[in-house]
Amino acid sequence: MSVIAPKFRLGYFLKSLTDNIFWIIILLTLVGIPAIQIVLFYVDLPVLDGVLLTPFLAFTMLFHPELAVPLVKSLLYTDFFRIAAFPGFGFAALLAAGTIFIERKLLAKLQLRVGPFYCGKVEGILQLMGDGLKLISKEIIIPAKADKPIFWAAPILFVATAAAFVSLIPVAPGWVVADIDVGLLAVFAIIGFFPIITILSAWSANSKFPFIGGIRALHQMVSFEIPLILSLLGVVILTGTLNLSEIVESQTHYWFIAFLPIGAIVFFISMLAELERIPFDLPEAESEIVAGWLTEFSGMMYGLVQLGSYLKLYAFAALFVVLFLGGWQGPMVWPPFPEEIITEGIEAGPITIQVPGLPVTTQEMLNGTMWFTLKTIAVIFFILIPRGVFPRIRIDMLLSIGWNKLIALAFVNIFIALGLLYAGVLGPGGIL
Amino acid sequence: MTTQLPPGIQLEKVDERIMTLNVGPQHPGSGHMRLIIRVDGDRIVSCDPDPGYVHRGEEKMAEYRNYITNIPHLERPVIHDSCNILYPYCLGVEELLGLQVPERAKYVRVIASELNRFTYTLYWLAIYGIFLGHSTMFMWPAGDREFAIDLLEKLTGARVTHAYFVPGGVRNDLPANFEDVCLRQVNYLEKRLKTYGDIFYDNPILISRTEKTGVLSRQDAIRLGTTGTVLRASGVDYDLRVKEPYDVYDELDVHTNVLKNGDSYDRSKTPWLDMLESCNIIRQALEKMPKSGSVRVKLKPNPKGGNDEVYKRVESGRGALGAYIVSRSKPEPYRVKLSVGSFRNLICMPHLLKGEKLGNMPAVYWSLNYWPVEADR
Amino acid sequence: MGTATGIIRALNSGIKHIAVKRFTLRYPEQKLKFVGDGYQFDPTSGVGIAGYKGRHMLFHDHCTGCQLCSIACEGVAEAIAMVKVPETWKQNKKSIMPQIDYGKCVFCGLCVDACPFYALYMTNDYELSSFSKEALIYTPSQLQVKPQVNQDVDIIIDDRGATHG
Amino acid sequence: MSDSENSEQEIQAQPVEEKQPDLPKFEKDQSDKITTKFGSKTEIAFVKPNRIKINVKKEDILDVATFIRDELNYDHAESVTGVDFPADKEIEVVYHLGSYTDPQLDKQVLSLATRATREDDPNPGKDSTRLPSLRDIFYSVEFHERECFEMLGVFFDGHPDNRRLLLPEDWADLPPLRKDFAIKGR
Repeated sequence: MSVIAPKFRLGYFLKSLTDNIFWIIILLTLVGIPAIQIVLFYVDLPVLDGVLLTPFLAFTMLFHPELAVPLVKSLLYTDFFRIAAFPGFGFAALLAAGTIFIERKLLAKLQLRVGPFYCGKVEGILQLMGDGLKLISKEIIIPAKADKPIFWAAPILFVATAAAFVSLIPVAPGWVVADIDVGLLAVFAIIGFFPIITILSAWSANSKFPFIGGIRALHQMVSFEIPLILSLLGVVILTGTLNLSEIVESQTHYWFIAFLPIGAIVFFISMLAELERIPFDLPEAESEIVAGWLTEFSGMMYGLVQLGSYLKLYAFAALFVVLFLGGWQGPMVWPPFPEEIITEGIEAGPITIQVPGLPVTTQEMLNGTMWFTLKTIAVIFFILIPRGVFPRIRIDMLLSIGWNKLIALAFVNIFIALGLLYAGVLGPGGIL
Repeated sequence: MTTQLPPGIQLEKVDERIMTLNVGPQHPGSGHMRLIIRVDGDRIVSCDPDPGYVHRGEEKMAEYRNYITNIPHLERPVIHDSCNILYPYCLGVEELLGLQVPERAKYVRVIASELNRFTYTLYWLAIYGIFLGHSTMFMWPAGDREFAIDLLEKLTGARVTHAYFVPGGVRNDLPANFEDVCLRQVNYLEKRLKTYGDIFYDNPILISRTEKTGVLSRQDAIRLGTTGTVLRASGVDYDLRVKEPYDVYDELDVHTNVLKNGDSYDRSKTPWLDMLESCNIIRQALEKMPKSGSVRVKLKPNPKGGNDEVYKRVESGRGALGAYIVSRSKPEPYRVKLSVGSFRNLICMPHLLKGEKLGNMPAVYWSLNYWPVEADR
Repeated sequence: MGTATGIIRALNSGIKHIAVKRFTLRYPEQKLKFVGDGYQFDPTSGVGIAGYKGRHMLFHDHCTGCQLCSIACEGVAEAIAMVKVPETWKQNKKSIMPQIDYGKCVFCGLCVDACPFYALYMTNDYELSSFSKEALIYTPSQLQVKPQVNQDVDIIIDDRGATHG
Repeated sequence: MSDSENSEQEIQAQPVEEKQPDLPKFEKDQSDKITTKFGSKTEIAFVKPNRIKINVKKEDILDVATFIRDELNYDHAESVTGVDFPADKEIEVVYHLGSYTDPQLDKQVLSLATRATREDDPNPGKDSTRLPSLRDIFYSVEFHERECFEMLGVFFDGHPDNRRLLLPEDWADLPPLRKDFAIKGR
C-alpha cells in the first residue's frame, strides 16, 4: 500500500475524474452559454467592418481567437463593464475582500498569533469563501417589533451608497465610472448618506444596544464630516476644480501631500472616524454595547454590511490617494507592448495566429492602474495598523477631538493653501 | 395590604433624573459581580457593589477538612495565583504544628510564588487591555503568560491549579534542568514585558483614557485599608516582601515600585513594574538556592494543631493576603479566614466611582486589581 | 508634542512586531513536551518527583487495596471508589482496587502522595474527553494501561522571537 | 522574624497574670501601653513576635480602638473575622489592625478581639448578638462587618447600611458560618 495516499484506489480516482468532467460539461452547456447569450443580447454590440453584429455572430466570434479581440475591446468600453467590473464594483469588491483577509492575518501577525489557519489547507486562504458561505447559509432573524421594510432595506442601502462612493473614484486616465465635474461635491453628498443609513438600521431594529450604537455612530460621523470636508478645501483651492480626474492630472509633478501635510493628517483621522476604525470604533464597542448598531443583523444582512463597510474603506483609501497621493500619476514602469506580436502574430506551435486589434488597453492605463492600486494598498495598510496598536477613545474625547482640534487644523491647512496660492507657488498661475 | 418583602429587598423610590444601571454579572464590562450604578446623565451618582455571585463558602468547607486536604481546596479562590493564596495558609499551619521548613524548600517557594505573580498579573493586564478596547494588549500578555505557565507546569505538574505548596515545604523538587530553562524563559519574558511600554503605557490614547480618572489620594488609600498595587500607586511604600519578609525574602533584595498620583494609569502601571521586579527576584533566588537538601518535612499522618491561633500575611498579586487560622487541637482547623486583597480593595469602588464619568467605569473598576472569585471566597 | 511622538512610537512598535515570530502552539499537530512521564511520589523520602499530573496509572502488582487513596480523596473530590477486581493477588486479599471517576477528579495528586506502596502514579496523558459521564469512570484495568503520548514540542527562543517548534 | 525568640516561646494556654520573662520587647511595651491606659478593661491574650492579641469587652471597644488608632497609630484594619464558640455561647469578632505610616509598626498586626453573646435560634439583626461598629474609626471595615453580619448574625450598631453582602437576598437559613449550620453530607 503506498505511503503517500494509503487509501488510494485507481477505480475511485477514475470515477471521480469522469464525474468532474461530466459536471463541468453539464454546467457549461446548460448554464454558462445561455448566460453569455443573455449578456450579449443586452450589451449594444459594435459595428465591425461595416456590419452590425448580431448576438449569435458575436457569440461565435468570442470563441474564435483571431476575431475575439476587437469584440472584447468594444465590450471593455461599454458603461456596463465600467460599473460592474473594472473601475467600479468588481474591482472594489475584490480589493475589499482582500482587505478583510489581509486585515485578519496582519492583526494576527502583529499580535504574534496565527489568524485564520485551517481553512483552505495553506494559511487559511479560503477563509473568506468560508465566511461568505457561512453568512449566506445563516438564517436572517428579524426582531419581533422591528420595522420590517426599513430593516430589510438598510443593508442593501448601505452597500448601494458604498458602491456609489466607489463609482466616483478615477482609477486610471479616463477609466472612471462617473466622470462628473462636481466629483468632490458628489463624494461629500454620498458621505452624508452613511449616518442616515446607520440611524435607519439602528432605529428599525427596535432594541436597546443597536439604538445606543446608532446614536453614537450618528454623533461620530456627523461631528467628523466637517473636518473631513474642510481638510479637502485646501486641495480644491490649489487645483481650482472639483473634478477628481482633473485633480489627479494636476498632480503630475508633485503630490498634494508634500504641500498640505496637515490636510492629509486631518483627512486621515476623520476618515478613521467615518469608517469606525479602532481608535474611534465606539459604535460597535464590544466591551460596552455588544456590537453596536450591528447587533441585530444576522446572516447575509451582516455579510452585506461588512462588505459595505470594507467597500467604504477601499473608497476612502482611494479618495485619499486621488486627492493627496496623485492617483495614477507615477513613473512609467510598465513594459511597452511588444511590436512583433502585432505584426507577425503569436506563434503557437506549428501555426501563427494573426490577432488584429491588439493591444487591448494602452500602456498608460495599465501603468496608472498599477500605481493607483499600490498607493491604495499602502493607505489601506496604514488604516489597518491602528486597529492593533490603539485602544478605544472615550465618547467625550472623541467629540472634543472632532469639533475643536481637527476643525482648527483644517483651517490652518486652508490658510496654508491660500498662502501657497497667493505666493504664486501653486495653483493656476503658479510656477510649479 | 403591604406585601411582606423577602429580607434584604427594598422598594426603590424612582427619581426621574437618576437612572439605575445594573452593570451586572453578565455585562462584558464587569467580572462576576454586579455594580448597581445610579447615573445622572453621563455622571455616576453612586455605585453599590454587589459581590457574591461566585461565593462558595470556602471558609465553611475548610472547617471540615484536615490540614493537607485543605490544600487543593483553599487554592480555588484564585486558581491562577494558587501558590500565593496557599502561602499564608502553609506558613500559618507550619507555625501551628511547629514545622521547620528546609532552606531549599523556601527558595523553591519564592520562585513558584513569583512565577505565579506573572500568571496572575499578565492575565489581569490582558483583561485590562480588552476593557479599554486594546486588542493587542489582550493578546500579548495572554501569549507571554504561556512562558510562566510552561515553567510552572514543569515545576508543579499542572498549568493552573498547582496545589504545590504544602505545610512543611513543597510537593516535589525541581525537575531536571529547570534552572537554565527558567532563566532563559524569564529573561525572554522580561524582554517581552519591556515592549509593553511603547504600545500600552506610553500610548497617548490610553494615557488620556486612564490618567486623572478614579484618583485615590494617599490618605484615602491608607484610611480605606487598600493593599498591594492599589496602595503603592497612591504613594504608600508598603510591600510585605520588604516590610515583613517571610521565608527567605529577607535574603533577597526586593525593590518596591511606588508611584505617586494614584489614578487608574498608575494603578495599571504598578503591576507591570512589579512583574519586572519579579524577574530580578527569580534570578536572585535561582542563584542563592542551596543546590541540595530535601524540599519537604515529613508530616505525621493526622497532625493536630495546639489550642492556638495564628495570622500570617503574604504579598500576593492583589496585595497583602492574610490567613487567620484558629485550631482547637483537632486534625481540622477550627476556623480559617482568608483576608484577601480583592475584598480589601472592594471598598474603593463606591469611593472612586462616585462622580466619575460612565465611560471611565471599566478603566477604574478593573484598575483596582480586583478578582471577583477571590473577593467572594 | 507628547501625543504625536507617542502615536508614532506605538505605530513603530506595532509594525516592528509584524516581523516577530508567531508564538501560537498549534495544538492537535503540536503537543507540548513535559518533564519525565508523570508525577510520582516516593513514600520513603516523603517527597514527590516532578512530572505532569495527568491520567493516573495503577500498578496492580503493588496495590494492596488499603484504601488510603480513596480516604485521601474524600476530603477533596470523592473521585476514587474501591472496586472488586477479578484477579487475585497475594498482597491484595480483598482484591479491591481504586476506580477513578474523572468527572470529579481535580488532578491534585494527593492520592499519589497517600499511596505507601508505589502503586499509584500519574502519567502525561490529559486527553480524557468522552461522550458520556459514565465513560469518564476509569476501571482499575483501564488505569493499568500505560498511555502512549507523542508530546515532542517545546518552546524555542531565538533572536527573532519565541515559537513552539 | 528571628528564630531564637520563636523557638523557646511557647503558647500560653490560658492568659496567666505573670508574663513570660522573655517576651519580644517591642510588642511587650506596646501591650503594656494599652494595659496601663485601660487597666482591667483590656486583657492581653498573647504576645508573639509581631503579633499582639487584646481581648476587650464590647462596651469599651470603641475607645480602645480610638486609642489604638490615635496614640499607637495603627491606621487601618486589615480584616474582621468572626469565630463562633458554641461551647461558651459567644461569638468572637477579631479586628486585625496594621499600620502603613509608622515604620516601626510595619511588621506588627494587632488583633483586637471582642465577644458577643450567642443565641441558639438566631434572628439576625433583631436578637441580642450586637456589637458596636468600628466603621467610623477604621473606614475599611465597612464591608468586612457586613460580611461578618450575614455570616455569623452579629449586628453592628452604628454601621451605615448593615445589608447582606455575599449571600443571596432570599437566604433565610441560619447564618452559615455558625457551627450548628452543618453542611449536608458531612
